[in-house]
Amino acid sequence: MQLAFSSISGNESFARATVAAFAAKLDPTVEELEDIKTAVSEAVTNAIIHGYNRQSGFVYIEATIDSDGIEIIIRDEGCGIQNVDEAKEATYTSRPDLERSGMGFTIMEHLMDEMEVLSVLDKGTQIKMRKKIKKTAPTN
Amino acid sequence: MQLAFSSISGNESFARATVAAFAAKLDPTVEELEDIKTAVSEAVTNAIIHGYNRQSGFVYIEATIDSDGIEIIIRDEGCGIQNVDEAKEATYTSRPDLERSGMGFTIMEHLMDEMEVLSVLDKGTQIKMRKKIKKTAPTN
Amino acid sequence: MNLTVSHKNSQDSLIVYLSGELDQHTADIVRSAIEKEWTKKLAKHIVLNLENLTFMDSSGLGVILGRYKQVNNDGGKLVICCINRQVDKIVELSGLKKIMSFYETETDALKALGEE
Amino acid sequence: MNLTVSHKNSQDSLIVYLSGELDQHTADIVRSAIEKEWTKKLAKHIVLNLENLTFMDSSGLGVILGRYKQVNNDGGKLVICCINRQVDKIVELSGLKKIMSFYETETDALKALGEE
Ligand SMILES: Nc1ncnc2c1ncn2[C@@H]1O[C@H](COP(=O)(O)OP(=O)(O)O)[C@@H](O)[C@H]1O
Ligand SMILES: Nc1ncnc2c1ncn2[C@@H]1O[C@H](COP(=O)(O)OP(=O)(O)O)[C@@H](O)[C@H]1O
Repeated sequence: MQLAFSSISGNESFARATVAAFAAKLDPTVEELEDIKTAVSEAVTNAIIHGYNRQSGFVYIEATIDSDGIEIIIRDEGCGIQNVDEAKEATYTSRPDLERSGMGFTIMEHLMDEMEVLSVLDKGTQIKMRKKIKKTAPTN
Repeated sequence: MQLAFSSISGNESFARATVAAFAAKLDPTVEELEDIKTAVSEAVTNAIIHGYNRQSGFVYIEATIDSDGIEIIIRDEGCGIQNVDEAKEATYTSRPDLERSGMGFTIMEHLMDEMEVLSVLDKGTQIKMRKKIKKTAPTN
Repeated sequence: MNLTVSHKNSQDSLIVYLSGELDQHTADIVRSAIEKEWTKKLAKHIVLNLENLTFMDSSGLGVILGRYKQVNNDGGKLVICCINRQVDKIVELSGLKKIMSFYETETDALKALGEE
Repeated sequence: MNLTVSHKNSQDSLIVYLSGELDQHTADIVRSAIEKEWTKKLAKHIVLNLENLTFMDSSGLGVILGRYKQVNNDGGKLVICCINRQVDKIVELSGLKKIMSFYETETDALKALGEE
């Protein structure tokens, strides 16, 4: 599934609810679903406040279910990240003025099984994450 | 917001949950939200089983919030409808073999404030619906 | 799955409980679960208890009408009880209320079928 | 709104109850609600009761850390009680548990602040 929505504050909850509703088809545990919601919330928040610096733009989400879990791509066409390695460091934030904790990337990495950041200055940022979902017996 | 997803059975619930999560920003009543979910479910089901006749394809949803409510466009690139007036008649169904009730359009028309069907044979079908949501006092 | 079906037998009636969301995707589950029980010929009537059905669209109307016809053809009755607001709106709007009998409680439904 | 804030005073402490989902969008509500009460100088400490907080992401960590610093600067303590699993995972993972004190119940939290 593909989703596009405006980079306005308030859409974080919509985005995580949507991906959760999609992931629900895999019959994940409540905890797996919470992990996915949290990781999506982090990436979407970053796109809105860092990528677009609260200016107007679009956030794009692509999610695909395959045999061993879900792949989620969250993309913005915002300012991009100068130094991805620095950005990924725990507690690094470029916006302490907004009381950001700098823990977004750390949380995404821990809650998901894979995370990949692709960013080009002035072009935008793409976060690709995967989470394995253990297959339960078919419910019929 | 814009949403695209595969025309597979099981995505009806995902689609209605997504539109409901988006509409929730308008702070609708539970009943208004149920009406929206039901109407979306009808249109998406039709796209999957009639439009694509259960073959693979994509269903597209566009939803916009404006000052007096929500507009929802649900579109498929399937077989199209030969006779829209006949299709809209209560209890008309082209698939009695699937135990369809023929009530889909009637339900959409009643639950929403406006409904418009645009269909071209072999090109696809688009349903545009509007629902007014009464503004409640800001909750802050 | 978004929907679960369970059932119990009470004298002449098969009571079927639907819980969750009934749409095109889950309609098949309801159809096959009811047919499986019905072909055992243990019951004359069916009571559909929809107390825990949180959502239903017109695909649900279709599968209910299908069972209704079958039970009627076999000389029995199918009645419904305990519907919530969203389901009530759909059955009202579709005219199903003019065709079938709806009851507030399971006891009322069974009584109407001549039990106890 | 996805989040509501309420509070009550107990001796030296302001107890703040968050209910719903705490993210970037709702963090502002928490910030201004707590600041409004805190500037009244009726309390020395803050207890954050998160029993009904169903979701929190790193934006929530930010707003909590911000209040924690402020209360510390003013010579008081900010402690947290009644967190559920999702919130527990985030505070654990972020190292917040090493900085701040967490209690299972509101009574335990108040006791640790020297009340009763
Ligand atoms: N989508 C993005 N666009 C531009 N910059 C970003 C984006 N995502 C993250 N960043 C940068 O990476 C930093 C670290 O991100 P993160 O770990 O989520 O912490 P926080 O959001 O609390 O600052 C941000 O402060 C920002 O500078
Ligand atoms: N998206 C669509 N593509 C093609 N045909 C459609 C579509 N939606 C509706 N139809 C036609 O209109 C008829 C009536 O639709 P509806 O009132 O929803 O009843 P039902 O779905 O129960 O048949 C359908 O049986 C079908 O022939």
